[in-house]
Amino acid sequence: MEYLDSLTGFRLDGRRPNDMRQIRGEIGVVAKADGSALFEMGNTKVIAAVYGPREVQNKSQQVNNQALVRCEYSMANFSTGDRARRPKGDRRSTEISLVIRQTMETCILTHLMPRSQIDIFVQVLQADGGTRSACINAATLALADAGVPMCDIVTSCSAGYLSSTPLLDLNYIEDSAGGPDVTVGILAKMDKVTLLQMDAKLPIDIFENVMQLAIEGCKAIAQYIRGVLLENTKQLECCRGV
Amino acid sequence: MATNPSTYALSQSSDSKQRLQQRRGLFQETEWTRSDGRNFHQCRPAFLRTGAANAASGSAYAEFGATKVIVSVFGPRESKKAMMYSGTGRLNCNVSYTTFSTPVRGQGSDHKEYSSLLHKALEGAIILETFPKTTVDVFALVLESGGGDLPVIITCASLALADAGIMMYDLVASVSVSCFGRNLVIDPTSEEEACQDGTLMITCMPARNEVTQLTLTGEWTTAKINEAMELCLDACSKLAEIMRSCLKEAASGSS
Amino acid sequence: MDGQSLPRNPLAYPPASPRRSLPFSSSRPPLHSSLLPYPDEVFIFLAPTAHPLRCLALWFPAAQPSAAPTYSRQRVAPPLLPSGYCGLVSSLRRLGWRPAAYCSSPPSRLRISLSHRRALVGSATGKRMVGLSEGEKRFIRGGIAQDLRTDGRQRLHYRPISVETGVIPQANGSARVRLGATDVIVSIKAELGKPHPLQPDKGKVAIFIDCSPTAAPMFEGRGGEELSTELSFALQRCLLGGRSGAGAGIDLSSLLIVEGKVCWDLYIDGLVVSSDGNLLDALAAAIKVALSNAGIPKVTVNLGASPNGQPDVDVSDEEFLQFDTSGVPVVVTLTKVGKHYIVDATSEEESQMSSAVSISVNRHGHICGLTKRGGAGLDPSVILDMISVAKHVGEQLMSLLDSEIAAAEASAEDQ
Amino acid sequence: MAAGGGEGEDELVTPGELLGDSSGLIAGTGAYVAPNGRSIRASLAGIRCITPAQPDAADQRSTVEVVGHKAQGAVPQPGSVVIARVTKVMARMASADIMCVESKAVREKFTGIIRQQDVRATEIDKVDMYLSFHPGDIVRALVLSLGDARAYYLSTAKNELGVVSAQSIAGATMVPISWTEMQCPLTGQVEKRKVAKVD
Repeated sequence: MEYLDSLTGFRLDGRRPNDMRQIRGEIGVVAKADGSALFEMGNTKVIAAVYGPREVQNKSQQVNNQALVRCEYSMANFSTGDRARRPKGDRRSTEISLVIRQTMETCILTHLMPRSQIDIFVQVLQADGGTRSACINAATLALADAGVPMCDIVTSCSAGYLSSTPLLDLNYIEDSAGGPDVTVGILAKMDKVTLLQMDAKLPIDIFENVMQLAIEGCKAIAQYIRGVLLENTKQLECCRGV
Repeated sequence: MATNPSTYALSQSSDSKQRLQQRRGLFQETEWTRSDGRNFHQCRPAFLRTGAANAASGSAYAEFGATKVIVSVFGPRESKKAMMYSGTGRLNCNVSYTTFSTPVRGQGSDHKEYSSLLHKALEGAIILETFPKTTVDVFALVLESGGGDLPVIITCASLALADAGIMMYDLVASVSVSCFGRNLVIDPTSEEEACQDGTLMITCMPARNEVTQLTLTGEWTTAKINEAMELCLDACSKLAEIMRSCLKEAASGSS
Repeated sequence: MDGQSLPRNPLAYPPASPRRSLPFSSSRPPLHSSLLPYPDEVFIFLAPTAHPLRCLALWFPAAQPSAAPTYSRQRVAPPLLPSGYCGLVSSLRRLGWRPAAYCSSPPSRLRISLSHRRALVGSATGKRMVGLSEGEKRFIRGGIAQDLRTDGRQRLHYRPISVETGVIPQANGSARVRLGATDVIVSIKAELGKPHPLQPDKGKVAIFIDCSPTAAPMFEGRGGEELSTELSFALQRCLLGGRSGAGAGIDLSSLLIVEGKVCWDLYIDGLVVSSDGNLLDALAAAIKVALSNAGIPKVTVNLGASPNGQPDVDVSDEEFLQFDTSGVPVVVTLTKVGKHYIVDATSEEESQMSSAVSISVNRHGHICGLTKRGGAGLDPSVILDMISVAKHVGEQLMSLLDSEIAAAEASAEDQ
Repeated sequence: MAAGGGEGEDELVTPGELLGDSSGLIAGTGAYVAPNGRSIRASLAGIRCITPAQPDAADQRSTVEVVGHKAQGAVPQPGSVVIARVTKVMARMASADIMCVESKAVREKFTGIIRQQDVRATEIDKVDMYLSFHPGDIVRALVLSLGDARAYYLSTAKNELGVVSAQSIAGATMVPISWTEMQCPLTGQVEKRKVAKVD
């Protein structure tokens, strides 16, 4: 299976190695949620909703000097190619919920809202590779929409290494090709890496520039997300006639 | 008053599958007698008894033809820890089938929605304000599934609640009717239910003439719905007579 | 499409007004006129944006009752304010309260006009319904009794409905339906399967509904399980007809490939993305639109290969045969609040329901399914009355959906 | 519709049966007024008995009651006096299992808590819970309110409320000697309790 056309240098879906898929963000898709957002990266479509800060449900988990961040990742039955009944608590979604929670926890100023709870619910409508990154971007947008104080916006992107060239933002086919898959989550302005995951093996120097490529991707997404938030705030202001 | 059941249920063994196809053709003509000899508008003989399980606050046993159900009521007792505070009482229903209740062993698990249907049928009839913050548990167990299981469960559960001394606006009686082409067949057996074109089930409070639950599948015209509802409501009032006499006999018997 | 069918009003805050409603519920005083015994003069003030209380209505005995009731909504300088109240009004002004309306000797049943109240109420209900106060409950019941619900609709009037098809490219057919704030997605996938032994001449249809936690925090983990199974069974009862397949909305025999051996298994998956009441109708409409958008691949069977075993079937992925959805019914849920019943209830109105009847009506006006949920008993005559109303409303909804489907198909062609 | 049957005293009724008209009768326990406001119907299965109104009572209508042969399990109501066994004593409250409600035993235990401020009527802030109750004591208490999701709120702030019987360390049933002390008959050892005045 040839992932990179040796003559033209294009990938299977016509992108160049360091091209990102078409990304689109939309704010306020769920009326009843405090904050909600839809994020699309190519065919991967994810909806995130934020409820909180609100009263802690079971007092045993209550933290008395900061907010408790909880996250649940769930995939729709129709999200992948083959239709499979997805039980709620399977291992993969628990692991991804944990990853998203840890990533978002670093950027939320939890000490401002002690003894409260913030729920982040992420629903994958369509999975075409890079669902983890799309979820984190959607969660960031939803938290901003919910007015939760954050030190910086977190963006995430994935990159891989196939037929000896680093590829940015893998889709499902490239992801399941068995090659390495590096997922990076960074705080855009503070330039700190909050999430770094890689499976399969890579020599250090190749890993270096694959990660660098992913960080470039995250920066581009951060710029796009800032644009969306700015646009949304402008819209709010003109509605309020200030 | 309580006649013992005389009908037998056609077992569903594999060789009877051809007979089932052949019988389905038979149902389409207008005049045919039902497998247990009843005419279209005749219910199965009802046998009702309260006080079937003495461990429960109240219990009842019902036998409608081949369908045998036992319901025991516990409570009002403390709600489970996880429950939120609720100003009025709470009803918790659970319907389960024994593994040997259905002809093909283990088919009982595909009636998972009966518990929530039973809950919806009874919640309109119980005065929940009389036991605030506590819960009444209704556990129904189907010993043998001979068709029309849900109506029998609801009727038997309402008898068990009355036996437990829970305050109720009225008893709850429930009857279902199946439709084959033009004609309506009341209180169907499982064999008739397997090839019915549609079904209508009514749960009502007979003395107050109020319908607490109504479910209907298949294609009906309004006129046919009206006719079926009349049929079921008057069957419910007859059934209520049997329930009241059973309760009175139990009360006079024990006091 | 904001679906704002009400006249734009200069004063009106948009529904998405102050972003963060404060943690404690922003209860607003009930403006239900039946509480005002003798309102001579009413001044309505809008709160400064951050104030928890959204609006304040001050009643005054009018200095001298003017004959004709004047009702002005522009910036109001209270002309003939009784002397005692000037101080109060000016101090309110300093605190940032802005006068929004003035009505002298209003009619006994003061019902502030909708577009204006939307300004007061629109932003006041806040996003999260943290339990309705007693006043709000009476406000809702009173509104329904007067055929004037909190968001301006009549009793038998639907919220603005928006339909998109083909939202899930990987599925055979999909649709997204937004009914006010309720938002559901349905996808249809067809896979090869073996017919049921008892019904060898029919395909199989399975309906699964899933409540996503994004709709409400209580759907987290297994919380949404009970509601999902209830919705699935109600939809199965309305769409699949009797056990013998008569009256089924979906023609099962068209799913057959080889009798007894191979047929199409149709998986209908629904997902509730955002819930603001009336989920069953939204899901049923989404299923109908998704079916119209569904394409079942053409199939060529060569029986010769293995007479007894599985005949091998090759599925062509170019030509698709469209699904005939004329027989698919629509579901109309009538919710009874007080003495009247309404269509398309929001979640606040559903919290006030005493009983609800969901009726599925098909194109020929026949009833294909009926479920009475909710506790309180209903007189049989009321149920028959509801059925006739549902048939009438069902036709309107059916025509609305057909036009939406046609529009979606037209836009799909020219893409 | 099942009519109420004859006028006789010990006449058996079942839930839903019409008992009479609200113009002539008041609904007592076991009966309720139907939403249309006129007819009174039974809500229990049992014997209907009509008690004429007292001559001086304002409302001259007699009350109809249904006495159930198997009464509904007792449920703690605000204002009912209950007997409970103390299970745990903490600094600010004691938790107890309610065993019977107004002389009727409950089938399964209900949980109640006695808060520090409800132990006695005088100097409520200087109450020492450990000197008022011990796990295992039998307490007569008044149900203050339905409390929260987990427990009812009980109070022993009256003379006839408090510890009814307690076991001493030596194991004998102690004898109350004052409203704050009980003595063990075997060892003569005095223990502090909030004692109920039982006549």
